[in-house]
Amino acid sequence: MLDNIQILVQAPVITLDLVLNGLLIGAIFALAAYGMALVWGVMNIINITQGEFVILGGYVAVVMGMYGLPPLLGVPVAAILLFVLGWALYHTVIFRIVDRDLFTSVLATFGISIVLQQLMNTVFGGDVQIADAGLGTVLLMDGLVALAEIKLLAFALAAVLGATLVVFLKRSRLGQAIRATAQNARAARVLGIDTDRVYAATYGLNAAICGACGALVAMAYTIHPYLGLPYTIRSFMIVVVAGLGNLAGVIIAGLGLGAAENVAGFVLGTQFQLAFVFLLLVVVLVWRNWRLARRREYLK
Amino acid sequence: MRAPYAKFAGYLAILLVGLAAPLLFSAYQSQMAELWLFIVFALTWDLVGGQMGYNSFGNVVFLGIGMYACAAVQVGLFYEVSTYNNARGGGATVFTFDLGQYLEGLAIGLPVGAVLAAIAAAILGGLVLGMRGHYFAICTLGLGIAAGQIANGWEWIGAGSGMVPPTPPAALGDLSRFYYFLAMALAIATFLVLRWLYTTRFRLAINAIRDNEDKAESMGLKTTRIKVMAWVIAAFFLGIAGGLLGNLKRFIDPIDTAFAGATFGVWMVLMAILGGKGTLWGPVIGAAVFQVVKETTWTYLLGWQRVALGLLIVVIVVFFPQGIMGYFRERFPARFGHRVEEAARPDRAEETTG
Amino acid sequence: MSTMLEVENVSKSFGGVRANRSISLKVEKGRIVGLIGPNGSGKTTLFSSIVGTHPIDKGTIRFQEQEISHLRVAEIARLGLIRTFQQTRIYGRMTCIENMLISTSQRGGSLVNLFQVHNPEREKQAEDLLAFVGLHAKRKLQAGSLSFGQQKLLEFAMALMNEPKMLMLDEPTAGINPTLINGVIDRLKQANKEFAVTLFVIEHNMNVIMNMAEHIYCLAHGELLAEGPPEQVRNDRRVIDAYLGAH
Amino acid sequence: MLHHSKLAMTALAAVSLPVTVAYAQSGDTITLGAAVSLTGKYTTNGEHTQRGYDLAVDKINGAGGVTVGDKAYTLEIKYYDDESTPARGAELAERLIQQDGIEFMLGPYSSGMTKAIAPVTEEHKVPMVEANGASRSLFTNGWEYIFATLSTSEQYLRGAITLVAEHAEELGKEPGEIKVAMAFENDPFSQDVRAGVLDDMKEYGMEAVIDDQLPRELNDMTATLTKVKALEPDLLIVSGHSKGAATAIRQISEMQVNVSVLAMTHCDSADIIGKFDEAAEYTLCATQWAPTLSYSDDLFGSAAEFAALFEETYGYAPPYQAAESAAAVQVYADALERAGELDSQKVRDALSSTDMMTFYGPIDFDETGKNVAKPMALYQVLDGEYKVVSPSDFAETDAVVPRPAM
Repeated sequence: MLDNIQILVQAPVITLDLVLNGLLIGAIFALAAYGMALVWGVMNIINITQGEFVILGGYVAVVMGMYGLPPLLGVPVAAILLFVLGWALYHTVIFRIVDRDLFTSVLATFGISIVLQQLMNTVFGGDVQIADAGLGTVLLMDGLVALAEIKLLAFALAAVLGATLVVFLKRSRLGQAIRATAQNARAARVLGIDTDRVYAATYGLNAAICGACGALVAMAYTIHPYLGLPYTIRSFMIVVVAGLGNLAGVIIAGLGLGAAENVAGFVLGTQFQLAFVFLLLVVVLVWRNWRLARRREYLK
Repeated sequence: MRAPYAKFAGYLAILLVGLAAPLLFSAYQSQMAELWLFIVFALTWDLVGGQMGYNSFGNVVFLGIGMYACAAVQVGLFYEVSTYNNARGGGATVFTFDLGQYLEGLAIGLPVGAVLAAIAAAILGGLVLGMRGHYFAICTLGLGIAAGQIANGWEWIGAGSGMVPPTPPAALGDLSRFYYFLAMALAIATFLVLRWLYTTRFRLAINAIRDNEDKAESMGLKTTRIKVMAWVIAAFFLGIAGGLLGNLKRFIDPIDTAFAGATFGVWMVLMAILGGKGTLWGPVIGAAVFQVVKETTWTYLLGWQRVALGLLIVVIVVFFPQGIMGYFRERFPARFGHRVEEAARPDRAEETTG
Repeated sequence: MSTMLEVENVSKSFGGVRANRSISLKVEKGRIVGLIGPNGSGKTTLFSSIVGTHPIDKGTIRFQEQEISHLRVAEIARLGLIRTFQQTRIYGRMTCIENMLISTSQRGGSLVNLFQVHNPEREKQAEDLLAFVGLHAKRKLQAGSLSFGQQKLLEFAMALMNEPKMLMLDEPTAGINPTLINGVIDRLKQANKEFAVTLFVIEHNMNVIMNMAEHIYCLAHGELLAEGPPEQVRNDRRVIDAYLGAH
Repeated sequence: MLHHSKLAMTALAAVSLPVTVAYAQSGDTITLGAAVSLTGKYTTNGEHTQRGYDLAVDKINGAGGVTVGDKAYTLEIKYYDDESTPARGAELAERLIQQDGIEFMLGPYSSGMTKAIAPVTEEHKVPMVEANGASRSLFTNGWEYIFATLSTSEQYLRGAITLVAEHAEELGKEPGEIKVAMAFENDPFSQDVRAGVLDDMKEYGMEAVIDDQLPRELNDMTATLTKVKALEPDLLIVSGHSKGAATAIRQISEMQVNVSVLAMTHCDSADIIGKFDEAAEYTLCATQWAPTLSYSDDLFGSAAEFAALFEETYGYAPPYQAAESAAAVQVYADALERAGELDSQKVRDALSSTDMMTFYGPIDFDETGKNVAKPMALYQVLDGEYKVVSPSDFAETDAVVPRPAM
């Protein structure tokens, strides 16, 4: 471990490489987290299915690649297909748990995520899959910093998607209805907003965001059916750190997590990289709760 | 007074059936041993999740600690643990345990596992039980997974290669039966301790925390200590269950057996909810129903079991959240003692309210 | 007569809103003291500050000569200072008698006493108190199934079960059937007399508080507006203005 | 206290008398039992395993079955799905033996699963021939009923180390100066591969500059590969089932990591050629078996003929996981015939004296049950094909070391 720190100190450019690569995937984390914050804020549901939506989106890109279609096209296609899936899930299961306590939503969406995992396993097989967008690598600093073009593109797309989403929520009619419902569902209902439709749209929108993320993940990394949970946990963690409805916070937390994870993997050894993520979640929660406790409040 | 006799007869019947079962259905005894352990899982989960309202996804931490601690003690008394776990053959190192060693290891290992699990609960509880609701749930989920990942990287206990608890000597006889009786004893002990605990004011205290923690605090209850204590009690029994489970399965995989959040961790929640959260018998019934259904149908689903499990979770949580006992309580509240009793009013009451 | 509670210069603000500004008041032992004021005048905030729900920004709060503003809710409760809530708080899924049994005083009690099984004395006390508030027949019903007024009475009984030295009641008659209000007042007075509990009562209903309290404080806009015996406060110009202005 | 609890345990042990269940092999079929991964993370390789078993059973039955004593029996396999979790695997093994009366077990996929099942077969004294548990830790417990057709995992990349040592000159170094970077998944199999590699490295005095372990749910090796770029080792070794292979190839090419030699396991089951094309070029891959090897037997014919039959039946070329599984069934058939009766103890003894040649290679178990007769082979990806480059007896071509800069 000390050796590794020494390397980082001696060759700061390595740190730069780690951090930049971390920031690039961090953008994807941030986007998925934004979707989770949306569902959480509007519907008061913690969506454990988040990671499975991401992976499903990845499979869309993979399948398109298999049929010779450009996997990049998978980003919009995955978004559309996942929107439909999210919408359908809302009308079969989720609408029944909107008014229930959060634990119910955690368990129920956990159940759905198991089903989705297994269906993906049955349909696509249990092996790792990738989609190849056929892009190269950008080399900086004598090749010591290597940034895959697809990761850069993913970063850019994530940024564009995030911006579009913000504009959509601010400007469009549905977006305004979603925000109104988030603030006060009962009042929104009184004002004639069909909250049921808003919920369905919100859940679908979240699934679509995750789907787009997933397509990017499949092109830049690898996917397999059981890889969802880490994405869910990361999303949750980012939302917890940033707070609901704080887009800037979500972006900063997402990018920060990506970078921190990479550096931790380097220093502690990759075997503890995921342990680091999950422990970080615990530490962040404990720390936040401790700060609140000093004001005689608590996380709830 | 017929009721106490009926109750006594009921308990006796269960005891006799439990004792006779492995002799009558010896082919099924390891599944039945597992059932007894599942009962412990569900009971201990319910103590914190049902009775106290703190829904934990991380109780597997204590299961895993108990499992590893017990196995490490069993091995460590006679061999170097790290050598044992990282043996790759070649050096003709074969690790054997004779009956005395095996039993001694178990006799020390189980309580050590229980105590370590309880200590872990005390420490972790102090940190995370201040959070409420879903923050607690997700935080414990993170704890469970982190524990598995750490065990997966820790070479002393075999890291990702897992750990094989001592191979039982032939003199021990039928291993599954041996652990069946231990598991049964543990389940009964857990049940009796909780049954007693639920007659004390401790149950009232944790119920009060479940119903309104702010109120409990404003009435002066030492809520944090009570919560930690409940988790410690749950962890203690789970720790023993872990030690037994590891030896029953005879291979400890860090993520799939010890800190198995995706299987045992979820099942405990599911069994408790299925049977009825916040009741004594609910978790027992839930565990029995779950295990019987799992064992009779699972193997015929070839490849679809997890889909079935997922759907089962959704259906139970969405449509049947009150569980079996909860359903009966709702249908027949009077049988659970919720009734108006007009008689025997003390003299002081002069008027009633509307 | 010694001082039970002494609040001095207490201020508390939430964000930019100053809910309490330099409030000072005193509650003498064994008295019934009222706290009135229009909506949003900071009464409930003051109550919460006193029992430690949130830290105060400035000032001191002494209970029986002891500084308590740095203590937590449960610690203050264990000193014998108990409050009830405007929106009642009871343990909804427990029976009434269970609500009572877990409400005993935790003063100096170690956790060991939680593992007692039966305590006939305590059970009798719980039943007596339930009878006292007229809920004896319903003692085995789930508390959550009671009407709002009954829950209010249950909460009152629970507070008495705690054998507090001082009891702070937040609108004890709000939401209670008007025909029963007199019964509630009687019981409050009785509790004050028989159990020697000092009472500090927030009340909206002027008739109730005038009928009951020996001394009244009036808050408006987070500040102490007036104090004195009921008659004096009732006729205070500023109090009348504050109430009229608020409506 | 301790004394008492020990006493209690002893008493309990006395109660748990051994039981015997009456088994029957019905009519003229012999049923083998297997728990394989049909769901979960090992699905793909679980399927290869199952297909290997099935193909061999069909072939044997087609050729008249197995003659035990004077009677011909047909073979049959009862499968359960172990969900890729060891705990479940152990349960199912118990179920196969106790409830289904299975007296002959076939192995599951992966060392972890085998490690979970072996104690059960051991307890019930039921022989198990396994084809997919390569970790040596399976053979250190004194287990007597486990037999493995495959070479143990420490041999997987021995060829690669030897090859690099032989080519040290081309790298401009002495063998002892060669720096090695290792990234191994945290599972029983890969960790044993690692142990073997470490032993072999010691022999040549090579130095391990990176020794990272990969968690099971990781799809990003950036941290490890950045280390590789910083420390510039000559040889990078990756082992982490199909997932590790795919992730490594993708990120090595993307991050432009230049190492002279890249060696890994599970190339073919990850289909690195199909997925990555040029990026996979020059990768050294450990394999248990290859269709080009010159082994043959009477049942399947040559290795190539087996490969053709498999491809015809299932539509894809057989990875070695399928071949070794098929061989496991052949081993059973052979042992059953030699045992002359359906007694599991007798069959176990017959298994232990196995010495046969199959299309998959020679099979001869040592006293711990591992196959010591068959060597591992090493592929290199050359021009988009797997070419055997080691051992020298089977080499189709010379290895290209170091790999040309890409």
